[in-house]
Amino acid sequence: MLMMLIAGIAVLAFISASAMFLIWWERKVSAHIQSRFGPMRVGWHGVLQPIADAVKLLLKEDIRPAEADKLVWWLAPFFAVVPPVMAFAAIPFGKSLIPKDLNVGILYIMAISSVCVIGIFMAGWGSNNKYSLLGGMRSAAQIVSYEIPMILSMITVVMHANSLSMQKIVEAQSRHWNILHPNMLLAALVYTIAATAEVNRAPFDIPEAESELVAGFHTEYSGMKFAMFFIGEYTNLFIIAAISTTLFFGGWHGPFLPPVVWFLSKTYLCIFIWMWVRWTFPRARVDQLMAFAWKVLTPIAFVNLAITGWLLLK
Amino acid sequence: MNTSQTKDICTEEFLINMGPQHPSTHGVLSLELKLDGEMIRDCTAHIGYLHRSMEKLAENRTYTQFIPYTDRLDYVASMNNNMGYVMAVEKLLNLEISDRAKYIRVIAAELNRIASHLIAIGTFAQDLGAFATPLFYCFREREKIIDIFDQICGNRLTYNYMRIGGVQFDLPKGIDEKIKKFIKYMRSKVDDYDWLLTYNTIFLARSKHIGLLPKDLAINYSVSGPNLRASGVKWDLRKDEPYLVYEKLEFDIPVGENGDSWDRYKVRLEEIRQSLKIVEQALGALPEGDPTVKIGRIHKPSPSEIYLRTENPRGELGFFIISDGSAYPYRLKIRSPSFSNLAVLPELVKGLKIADIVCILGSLDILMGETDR
Amino acid sequence: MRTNEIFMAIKTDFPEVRQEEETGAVIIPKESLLKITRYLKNHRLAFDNLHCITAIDRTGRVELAYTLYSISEHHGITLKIYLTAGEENVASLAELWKSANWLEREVYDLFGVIFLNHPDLRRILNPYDWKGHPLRKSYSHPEVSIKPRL
Amino acid sequence: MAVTERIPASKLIQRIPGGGVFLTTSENIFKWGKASSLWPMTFGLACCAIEMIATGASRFDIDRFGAGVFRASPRQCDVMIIAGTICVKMNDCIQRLYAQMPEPKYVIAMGNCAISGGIFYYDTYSVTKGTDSLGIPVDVFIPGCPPRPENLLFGLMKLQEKIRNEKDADK
Repeated sequence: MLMMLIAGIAVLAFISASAMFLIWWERKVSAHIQSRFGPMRVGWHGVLQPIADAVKLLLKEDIRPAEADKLVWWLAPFFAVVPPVMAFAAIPFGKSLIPKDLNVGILYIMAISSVCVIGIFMAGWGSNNKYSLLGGMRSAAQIVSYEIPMILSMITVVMHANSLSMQKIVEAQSRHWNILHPNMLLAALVYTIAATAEVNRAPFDIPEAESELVAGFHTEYSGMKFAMFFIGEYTNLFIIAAISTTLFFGGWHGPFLPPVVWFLSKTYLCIFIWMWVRWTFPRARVDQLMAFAWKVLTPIAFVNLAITGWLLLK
Repeated sequence: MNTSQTKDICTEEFLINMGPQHPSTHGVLSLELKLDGEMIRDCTAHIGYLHRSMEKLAENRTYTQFIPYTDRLDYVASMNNNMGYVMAVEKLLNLEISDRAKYIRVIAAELNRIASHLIAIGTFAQDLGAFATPLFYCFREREKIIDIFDQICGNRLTYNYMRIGGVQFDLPKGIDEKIKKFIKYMRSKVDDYDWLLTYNTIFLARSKHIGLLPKDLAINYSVSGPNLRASGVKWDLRKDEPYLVYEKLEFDIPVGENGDSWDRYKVRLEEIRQSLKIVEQALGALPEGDPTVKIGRIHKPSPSEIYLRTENPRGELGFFIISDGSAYPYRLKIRSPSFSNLAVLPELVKGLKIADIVCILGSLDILMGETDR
Repeated sequence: MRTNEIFMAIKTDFPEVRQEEETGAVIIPKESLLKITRYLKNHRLAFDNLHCITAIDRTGRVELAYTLYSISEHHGITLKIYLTAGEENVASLAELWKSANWLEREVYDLFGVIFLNHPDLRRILNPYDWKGHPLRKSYSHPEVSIKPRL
Repeated sequence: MAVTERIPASKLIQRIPGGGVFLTTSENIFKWGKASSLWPMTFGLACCAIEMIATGASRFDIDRFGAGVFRASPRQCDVMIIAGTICVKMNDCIQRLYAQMPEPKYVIAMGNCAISGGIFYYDTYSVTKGTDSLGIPVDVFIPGCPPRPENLLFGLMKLQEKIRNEKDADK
């Protein structure tokens, strides 16, 4: 029991540290992409900027709109933060560094991470504001339609490692990483696109579209509730990066350095790619996004599944 | 609220207010949208949130005192506004200005056209969701033009550089090397935009065939400037009614095919290249002489009325000035291009989605200071 | 096509038009506005673009100056109408040129000229509950400063 | 619509008798946090808005001071930079926006028009003469027409200074 407690506290400490680091890193990466400096004055190179943001958000007055749906409004931020934190239970950081090696690891993570769409939808409905309602509706449609290609691309990996548990998937890639197989490369591509939509980032950030819906589903949230959405988004980003490293880039496998360092460096490399994509691409429109999911990604994922099956049974 | 009833599914339209404070309404414009889900059924535009009563004010200012106010009309292309107003008053006084002043005016106006188009392209890309990166690239180039203007007339945005009968200062010493260096730098940057934005698949998917403005509808709404040329009408005042020294300079008019948002963006991008060519030729043919003004600042034109229009980056800016012999204009009407360009919006938007109205508004390149006067 | 040739072309079909001396604008009576503008639009003169409507508050009358241009024929003309002080109302050109819709609303907002059967004649620049028509010479907002005689 | 009466946030923090040392340092941390992460609202009215964007752009990067996150919804921003001429039609919109902002909020009046109506003070019927006449308390006035980006940055630093040495942290 004590071991579980220590593991839990360690994971929680890691999550908040990585969320803080990601917020700072995103602002610096986006600044340098736009040939400017980003936060500089708050601590050395703006390192204390996320802490300042957190302190300020703590002190903000918490406004609830008059006719808001009180319970739904109050619960929404928790639904946005708790699922990504729960998903950390099955992430393999190292050889034995895994909070709980579930034998249904990948299935558990997928199930949990699709719960946070309910949080966004509740935020959209609860804040009694037309813009956030539109944002909530869009997020529901988008995330549901991107679950299917994401799961299909995961199944191709599971077929290779013939086990759902994350540790076994990583061990299956001890000789060479999954990404080197051609059909795995295609699955990785489909996964990356679907994961971007899953987390409402970059070309698919229509639920909180800045230029159309003012601030999307969290228009009415201020202070700590808004910070919860902010942290939820970055923890979710870490989750999908961790899953992509475990599935395609050989988890914690690597020559000299200890496994944890390999795992974290690969994950943060994936996160950098997502940040890079976010600050360069325009946003897709709602119906183009849906058409792309159903007409392009899902067929490719099915074909890829068939090819993997044929390859394995050959 | 009509509710279309199909069997038992009942959808209801709801009213949404893209109010005066909205990230992508380019200033204080309020759009009232009647939405059926994401589909826009009807859109009415409410303007006047920046109505600063310029025309009432003009009746209490002498001709020279009104020049700084023209900077604040289309505050992104102040040089062109100054030039339009000052040429109208010169026509009223039928005053001849020195050749060097004409060339300096053309150089300043074309440089400001580039700066204005850069902002138009930057905000258009931002409205399509490429958050801030293209905008800050365009602002980085615009800062170079602003440095040139800073050196010429000492201000960043509201230049107040032109006077009735010439310009305020002569060009400073090393300015033509700086402009030549800028032209070379800008040419490579425009190719970058072509490579970065124009043929990007998401950018194309979002702006191609959105907001189709047919040729006759554009003329009927008296749309002008790049929006008209994007619909295939080859009409540019600098070529069709040449003023200053435009007939001596050789440049061509980019024209789009089917008048959608992408064409409007492409026409503006091409116009930057043409303006660079104009500035280069004008700089080469700059005559000697003294462009500054020697006559007094109080002008009392004989009672008459004139209407003069010039080619602004956003369209045709016209000044209808009626003088009654005193030092104050009796009536000064400003025909602003954004006013008519904006009138087209409700027509283009029916049946499209919210993301498209933001795209069309960005491509029409509206500026509220000029619309509301 | 100089303005006099255009004026001659109109004069032949509508004898009641006069030409203003120094500006060369064509003065037409208020009643025949719709007839003449429809004629100008569909005639080979092809005035397809109502560029702008200017209202001038002269003593005892309000002048409306319609600036018409033709993109295909590269020429333009200014029509003028004198509205005597009592009844400032004139037919709306909204169904001929769609740009007239907003231009007329602006003239109504700032001058108070009523445009008959205009699609939706409301104020456009001032708040909808604004009293008075600001650009009239008689409208003097308290803070309007008295111009020094120059 | 009268501006809703402001509830000072510090009333919620009771002073523990004798716990001075801990509280003063936390007081400083609160003030430092509020000062170094001022999220402005994208609220450009006229010419000063273009200078505000230029300040946010790459050359005069406002993000260096932690104020680069331009939030569109009034709920998530702390400072309202009124950049441009306030017209009569825009009055109650500005007051409503100010009322919607959560409590520790500050106002920067950028440009002469926001301070006193600027060059539109005389002979205009439709311009409100400055933000104060709207009943909105302004923290920093930045003169200029439009003020250069350096002025806006200096104004922001002045606001940060003001937040740092607020006496009883009533905001």
